[in-house]
Amino acid sequence: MKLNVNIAGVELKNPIMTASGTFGSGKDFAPYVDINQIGCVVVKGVASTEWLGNPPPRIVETYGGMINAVGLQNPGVETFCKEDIPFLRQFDTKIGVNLAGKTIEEYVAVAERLASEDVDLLELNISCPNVKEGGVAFGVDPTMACKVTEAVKKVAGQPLIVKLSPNVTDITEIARGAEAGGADALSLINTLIGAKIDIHKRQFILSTKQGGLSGPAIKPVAVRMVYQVANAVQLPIIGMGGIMTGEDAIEFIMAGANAVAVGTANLLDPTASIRILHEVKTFMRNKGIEDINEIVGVVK
Amino acid sequence: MKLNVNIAGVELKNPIMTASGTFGSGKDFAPYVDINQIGCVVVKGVASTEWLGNPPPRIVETYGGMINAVGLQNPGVETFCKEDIPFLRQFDTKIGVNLAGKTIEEYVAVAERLASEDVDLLELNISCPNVKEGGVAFGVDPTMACKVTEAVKKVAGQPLIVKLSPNVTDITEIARGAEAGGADALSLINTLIGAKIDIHKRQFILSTKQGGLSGPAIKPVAVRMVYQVANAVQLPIIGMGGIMTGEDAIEFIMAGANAVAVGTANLLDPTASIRILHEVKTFMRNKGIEDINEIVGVVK
Amino acid sequence: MCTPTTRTREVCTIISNEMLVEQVYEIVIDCPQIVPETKAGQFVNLYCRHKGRLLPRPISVCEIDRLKGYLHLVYAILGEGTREFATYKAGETIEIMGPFGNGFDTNCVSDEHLIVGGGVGTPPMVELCKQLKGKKTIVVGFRDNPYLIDRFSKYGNVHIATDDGSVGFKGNVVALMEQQGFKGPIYACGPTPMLKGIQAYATTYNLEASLSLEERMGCGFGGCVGCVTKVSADTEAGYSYKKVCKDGPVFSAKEVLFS
Amino acid sequence: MCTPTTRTREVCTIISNEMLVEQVYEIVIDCPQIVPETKAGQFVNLYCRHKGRLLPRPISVCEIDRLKGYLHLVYAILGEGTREFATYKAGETIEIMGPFGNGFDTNCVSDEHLIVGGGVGTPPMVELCKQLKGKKTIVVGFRDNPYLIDRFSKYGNVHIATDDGSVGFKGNVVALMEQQGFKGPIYACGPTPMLKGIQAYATTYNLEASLSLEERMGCGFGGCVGCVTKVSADTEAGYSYKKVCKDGPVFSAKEVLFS
Ligand SMILES: Cc1cc2nc3c(=O)[nH]c(=O)nc-3n(C[C@H](O)[C@H](O)[C@H](O)COP(=O)(O)OP(=O)(O)OC[C@H]3O[C@@H](n4cnc5c(N)ncnc54)[C@H](O)[C@@H]3O)c2cc1C
Ligand SMILES: Cc1cc2nc3c(=O)[nH]c(=O)nc-3n(C[C@H](O)[C@H](O)[C@H](O)COP(=O)(O)OP(=O)(O)OC[C@H]3O[C@@H](n4cnc5c(N)ncnc54)[C@H](O)[C@@H]3O)c2cc1C
Ligand SMILES: Cc1cc2nc3c(=O)[nH]c(=O)nc-3n(C[C@H](O)[C@H](O)[C@H](O)COP(=O)(O)O)c2cc1C
Ligand SMILES: Cc1cc2nc3c(=O)[nH]c(=O)nc-3n(C[C@H](O)[C@H](O)[C@H](O)COP(=O)(O)O)c2cc1C
Ligand code: FES
Ligand code: FES
Repeated sequence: MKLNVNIAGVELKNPIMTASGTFGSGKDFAPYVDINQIGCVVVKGVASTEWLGNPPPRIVETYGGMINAVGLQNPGVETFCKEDIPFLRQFDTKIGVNLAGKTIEEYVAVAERLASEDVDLLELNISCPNVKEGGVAFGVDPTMACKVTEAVKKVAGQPLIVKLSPNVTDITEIARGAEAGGADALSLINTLIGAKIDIHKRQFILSTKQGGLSGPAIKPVAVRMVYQVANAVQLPIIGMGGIMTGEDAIEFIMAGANAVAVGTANLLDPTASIRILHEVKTFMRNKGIEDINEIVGVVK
Repeated sequence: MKLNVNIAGVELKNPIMTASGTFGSGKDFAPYVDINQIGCVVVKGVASTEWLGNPPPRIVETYGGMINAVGLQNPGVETFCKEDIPFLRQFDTKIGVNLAGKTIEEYVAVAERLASEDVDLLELNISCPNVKEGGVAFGVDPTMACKVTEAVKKVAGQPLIVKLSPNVTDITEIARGAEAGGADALSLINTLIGAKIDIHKRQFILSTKQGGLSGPAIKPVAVRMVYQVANAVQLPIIGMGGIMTGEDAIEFIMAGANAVAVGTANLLDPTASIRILHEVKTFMRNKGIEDINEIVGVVK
Repeated sequence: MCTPTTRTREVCTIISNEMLVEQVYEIVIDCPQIVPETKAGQFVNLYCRHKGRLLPRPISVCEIDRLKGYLHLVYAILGEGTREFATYKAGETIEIMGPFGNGFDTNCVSDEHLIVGGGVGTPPMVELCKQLKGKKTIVVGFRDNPYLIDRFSKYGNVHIATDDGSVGFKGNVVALMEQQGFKGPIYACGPTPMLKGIQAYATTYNLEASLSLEERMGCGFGGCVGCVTKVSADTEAGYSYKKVCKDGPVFSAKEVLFS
Repeated sequence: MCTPTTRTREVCTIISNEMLVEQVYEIVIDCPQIVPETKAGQFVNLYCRHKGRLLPRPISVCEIDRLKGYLHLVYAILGEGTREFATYKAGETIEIMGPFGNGFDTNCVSDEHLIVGGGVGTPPMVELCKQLKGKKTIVVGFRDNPYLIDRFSKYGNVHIATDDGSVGFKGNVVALMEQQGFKGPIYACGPTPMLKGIQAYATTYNLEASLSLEERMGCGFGGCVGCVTKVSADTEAGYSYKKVCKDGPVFSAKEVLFS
């Protein structure tokens, strides 16, 4: 059975990746799951300098999902290179680094620092608020998405994935913007913006009021967007959003994803990524699918 | 305990409304629920002429929600006036009519026809695809939202609610567009666009591929948007999106909604609207809230 | 003005939940409030315990035990929800609502009724056989191993067709009907291809046929217009959509437009 | 390279689930795989059956029965999930994962330990009392009716404070400590206001204090950085955030920055 997939020239042993921010840098999961079995580990957002993140509460449960407002807490790219890359390199898996920044310059700085490092893929998270342009995210404007992609691509030493936000009127516009900017691949979806109120305390539960909604609740939106984007651009696509089972993963692949990322499911069960991989294999065996690439985008 | 709320000059005996399309025109619910207890019944979308709707399958279940592609099947405004208004008038409740149309002219035609009829509120569903402008929905462009609101408001014989789509980058822009067009109130959210694939048959389950996601899964997005809109416009707001319990209803009211609409919950339990009303009363009693209007938008 | 009943979803006790054949189960539910109103060809909504699954699972009534106040339902494992149901044990409870739908017209007088069931469309025909007066010819089709045969045999001659010919006639029920030249008003429930065949058969031999259809449902009681089927109508388009849950599930073969 | 255990969520049998006082329950769970690794001050994740509720409910270990392989947890009904737990019956199963967190340092040598628990922060102190060597002064505070007192009395003098004075000292535990002038290394778990008070008390009298904190969790094992608490650090801002689930739940009073 052929499971390996090619994302922008990088060969993954299987299409199961981890979604940024839901697998840390692997350390906290190593006691539970054999990281060697994962196609690619995408680490949590890394910025040019340390980010402290948002005050608590950062997490709240919703029906079939959760909202987070971690705020990209991370030790900065230097510490990341010193500690996390060597750790992950112990394993036979690909390393994807999720880039965080508040300005084009910050994004460029991280990518530049990583250019000479032993990592396999970069994932540009354009859902971060763009401080320079007054907090509006790069991810909601095609021109800005193109600009930031272009700038990072210039200095990038690894293939560049651009991660799209679902909080837009037409995600295909943003996808085309990133494609025009030179993205090597696209990943989607990031979280939907949501909020929850504590009606007893009469206040929002999250310190930031609103945060990012993830989990099975958002899967239908994610599948729809993956299908739209797969039919709008020529780039390889990494699909995610509420994947809990192998059948969910197959759904994204049939919608047009070349690989999938497991997110919230990792938090609910640290072994989820591997369980999902096994469920994908079982489905392929039952359906007599020889090569996972056969079914990429079969649904028209 | 004071439960009555005022929506654009119309006094509702309580803030519980039904969400358009999830309560038919009441007939199918009358055997189960005492319609006299509902603050306002908003009927399913009514167009100037009969609409046949989409082919089946029109419904699919998702985690904590459902996707529908009914396609606004309705007998047209004439039949509606002949059959549904007299039926609903038997009950001591307000009547809201949801307006469907593919062009400004069609919307105007329905509103004109209803101007002299005994109904209390109009709800303009601007999520319908706008055929004239090539399928793009009125609800995703502030200028078009303003134009259609203006045109309908001119001929409207009842206060006009404009119903907003959540499938936009910035819902406050659309809200302001509707306000500028002369909307008397706003209702939100309509469904999120989603899709589900049958991985065994390798096809989308819905005949239209994608449809409208509703149910508890979308509540966090709805609460966030109600809060945003309540803080962006001066209009009364009807909040909806995944309301299953009285506590959910309270959450929307605290976020800034003057009234709430129960949707998918009616389909899962035809008595849901009344159960929710009772749960709202219980909450008020336990918290010593004398007047429901006290807590509208208390969360800042 | 209608005075509403307080009827809605009810928590009922499971009397038994046994496998009939591989992947097919019979669940007996104690629901004395529902039984008196229920007739052949109607269905009930079963609701899942897994709260990620909110929509009803419509299941036809297979047998009505009016004395005990029990409903007998026979379901096949087709997906997550029915797989969940199969794990339920006697003594546990299940949420159920109904009865829904028009059911079969059991007052049609004829000296020979033709009852046709296919796969998981067979169960509702049991109660129908009980209710129908007059001689009955019963034709049932299955992919492979049949079930409920013993129950049917009480009410008339049972003719079995299986795709693999492992039991009875090799082929589909319509081929079997052709071969035997069965006549009389038809009552049929089963997969769409079979119902299409029955519709054609009825036209050819000019027979009345009542077809029980399936469609995905949002509510089961007429509230969402989600469960429609295409029927001929004097609209410009020449068709319109009717609700399977309320106008059906039983439709006249004359009006149904299969795509 | 670390070799992963196969440990993850486990389905365990409930031995008992009894009410201690109004709104407070003790659940005993048979989990021989978890018990050997568990120590005082750690917690486990409990997962709901209601599949709309996906996140873990972290509950501290109240007592560890190493012979039987049982964990004793004491929880208060605070919301939907704990309300659900209260309906579970002996013999049923529950999904559990753990143990998680650093736990208390039980090796600290001192001739007088000061153990302070408030409300649902009291349970973890029972196992701590068991483990700690040396004399123990135990101070527990409740809004009204106390619980677990009998278990504490085995390990030292128990001083009770209640907000309404219905039992013991009228007021909060810190006021009681002031009045009695209790000294010694402090181990405390309870609501934030109480922990703030303890922190001040420890500073004033220059005592060591270990505080067990609570925060909303996404995973419980360090994976989401969701459960943080503010601690002093030599960052530009003068603080940083540490994970309650992994760096805690027990922190030194010296580092915690209460807002
Ligand atoms: C009027 C009526 C009577 C029926 N009677 C029986 C019966 O007596 N015995 C029996 O075995 N089956 C019967 N069915 C089919 C049965 O409802 C489905 O097999 C069942 O809903 C599948 O649920 P699931 O969760 O296992 O499948 P899933 O695919 O996991 O279900 C996902 C969603 O799709 C819906 N769905 C999937 N397949 C169907 C279908 N064929 N028809 C309607 N909804 C579907 C489910 O209700 C659920 O909402 C009947 C259907 C209808 C409409
Ligand atoms: C390390 C630790 C140990 C704990 N030990 C105990 C204990 O021994 N006994 C006890 O009664 N309680 C304990 N708690 C608190 C307990 O976790 C919450 O009361 C419980 O999660 C509430 O769940 P719920 O579904 O009833 O409330 P809901 O408000 O319905 O829960 C909604 C979400 O918020 C989370 N949440 C709500 N309140 C809290 C809280 N105070 N802390 C953490 N998460 C919360 C829930 O886990 C859930 O994800 C502990 C908390 C932590 C962090
Ligand atoms: C706790 C948490 C932290 C996250 N952090 C990041 C991040 O740092 N960068 C990023 O691009 N996405 C981040 N995400 C989004 C996920 O990578 C993913 O896009 C989203 O959660 C949808 O997938 P899921 O529903 O499977 O979780 C985070 C999500 C969660 C739940
Ligand atoms: C079956 C169905 C039909 C609907 N039809 C309409 C409609 O005709 N007009 C409209 O404005 N909204 C329609 N909606 C959207 C609902 O009114 C509501 O905005 C949405 O479902 C969110 O609320 P809920 O999650 O409580 O269902 C429909 C929703 C459903 C589920
Ligand atoms: S299922 Fe809702 S109308 Fe038939
Ligand atoms: S709960 Fe996830 S890191 Fe602590």
